[in-house]
Amino acid sequence: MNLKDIVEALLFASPEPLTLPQLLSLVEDEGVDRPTLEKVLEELAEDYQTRPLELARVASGYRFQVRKHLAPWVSRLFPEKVGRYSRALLETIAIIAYRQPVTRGDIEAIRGVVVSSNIIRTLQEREWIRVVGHKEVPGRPALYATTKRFLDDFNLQTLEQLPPIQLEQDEQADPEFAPPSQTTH
Amino acid sequence: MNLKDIVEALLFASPEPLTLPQLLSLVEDEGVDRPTLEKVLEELAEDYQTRPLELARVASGYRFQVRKHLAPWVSRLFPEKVGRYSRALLETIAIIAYRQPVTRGDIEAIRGVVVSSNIIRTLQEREWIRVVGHKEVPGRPALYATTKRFLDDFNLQTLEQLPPIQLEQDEQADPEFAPPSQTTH
Amino acid sequence: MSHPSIAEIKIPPVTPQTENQSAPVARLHGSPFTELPDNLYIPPDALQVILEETFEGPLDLLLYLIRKRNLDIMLVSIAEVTEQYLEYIALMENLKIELAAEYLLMAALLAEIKSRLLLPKPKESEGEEEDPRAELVRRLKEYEKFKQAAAEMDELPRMLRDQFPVYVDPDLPRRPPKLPQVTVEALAEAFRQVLQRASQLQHHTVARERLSVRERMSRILAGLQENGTVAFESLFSQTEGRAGAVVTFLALLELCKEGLVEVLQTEPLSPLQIQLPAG
Repeated sequence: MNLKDIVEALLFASPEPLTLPQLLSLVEDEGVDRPTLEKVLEELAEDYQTRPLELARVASGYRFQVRKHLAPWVSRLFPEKVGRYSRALLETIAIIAYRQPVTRGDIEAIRGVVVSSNIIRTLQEREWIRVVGHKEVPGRPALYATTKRFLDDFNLQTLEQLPPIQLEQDEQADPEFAPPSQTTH
Repeated sequence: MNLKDIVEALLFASPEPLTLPQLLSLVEDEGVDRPTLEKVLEELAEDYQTRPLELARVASGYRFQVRKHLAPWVSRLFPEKVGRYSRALLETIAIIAYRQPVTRGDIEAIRGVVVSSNIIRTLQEREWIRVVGHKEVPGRPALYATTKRFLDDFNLQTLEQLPPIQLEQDEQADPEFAPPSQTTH
Repeated sequence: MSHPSIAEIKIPPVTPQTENQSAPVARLHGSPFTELPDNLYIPPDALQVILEETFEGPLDLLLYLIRKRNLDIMLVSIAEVTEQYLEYIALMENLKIELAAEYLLMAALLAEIKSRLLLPKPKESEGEEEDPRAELVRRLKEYEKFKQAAAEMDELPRMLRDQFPVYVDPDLPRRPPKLPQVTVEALAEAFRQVLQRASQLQHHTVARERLSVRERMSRILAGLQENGTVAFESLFSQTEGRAGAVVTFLALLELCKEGLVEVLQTEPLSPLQIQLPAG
């Protein structure tokens, strides 16, 4: 049996991305080692170079996805899911992503306006953020952090891949504003 | 834009199979007619001839699916889940086994709660119980009894091999062939 | 708060060295409604919409005012921008347009900064006391970083907007569902618990019945369903012996008592027939 065919079939049939260890355990009967598997994945990515699909590596593993330039047609399949978000929501998720874990108060302090409950709820329903704890201050406000799903949906493997924050008049990046280095939990 | 790429992307991105009319409506901007689309689908099916996936035409339309010979690996992605029977179900089958034939009303009288139709259906689907008659009371409720399959599944030859029930306040079990004691319900 | 009065404070412009434009335009005191700040050409009645939908809050509006003048967020421009911001707020107030609290709060802060800047600074404490503008500048810079980050994040290829997951049918043969197995002990325990509960509930003993009798009742009923009427004798089997006959007979009696079967005799001494009650 052709290992590449097996890996390709597994990646296509899996409802979720597959990590290297998951793939390894799925083909362990074949006596496949990690370097071999990695080579097969590279070859696969190569094979799909000219195809309407691509093999992507995101936080939760490898997955096939439809290439960006086909979005105008493919998005017609999901008329109800418009991927547009308000600036308020984007600013909120940006602050959570770069500054996590943060409370609602922290977000409000930066944005200078109240964060609507709707935005927090939308982000939670989208499974982009979750409560990772409570700050030990009066009221014990929830601390929000981003999820693996957030990284997956933004085609990222780790938070470090977030665009670095840079300002026109800042000659050099403020080290304080590098994205947090730990990957999401 | 390459029509074949668009159709391929649509078929991959759709969670459900797509029919020819659906596909047509999704690419109508391109001024594609039915024969052209059919030809593209044929070509696609051809292209996938040697691939681990195939373009299949099923009752609800066209879809990509994993080729049969890869099932041994792909099936590992979907491990069988062994369910657990609820306490309500166990009690219901126990009452039917020890007290048969019984109506739903009898079971409810003993358990003190309504017996859900789901439980009865599950037990019938499992072929552990069947209707052996109808009680001649208003509504003629069905009388349930256990089946041979039930005995087989529990490794019993006869119902008498069911463990005797020792209630805490009962000092001793009834002698084997004593007349049935009065039931109280 | 009395905003018109705040706005009416006449402040000499703070030496705008890098200023490429002339001094503040709008003179609120005289004709506030005709002379709108020239950086924003917004009809007054559209201001509220603009503030609510275009700007993400007072920091965003301040940033806009700064950028519009092509200025860096520098201390020197704050006074200028402050003035313009306050003019807007005053305008809104005069037009009796309701403003989000955050805008008013910022107005108060800016007014405070202005008034503090007017106070002569004692030479001694100059180094220690923080410039009131510094904190605002820090917040503006901080906010701008995230505003920009949000814009950049929006540019990232995103699932369900730019890219889409693929669905491929695994096309696996249908497997019969794996059913949980139950032990006979679990069954007995379930029944014991039911009885226990019932006896506690009802304050009387739910007596155990002869299983063999109950089973025979089921078997007779099942036989009747298949064959319709059966002869009384056919229910008894030699091989079961006396004990078996007793069980069968008790089962029949129980079935009769519960009205589940009818015993028929067409004429005296003729064979007994057992049948299900006529529905």
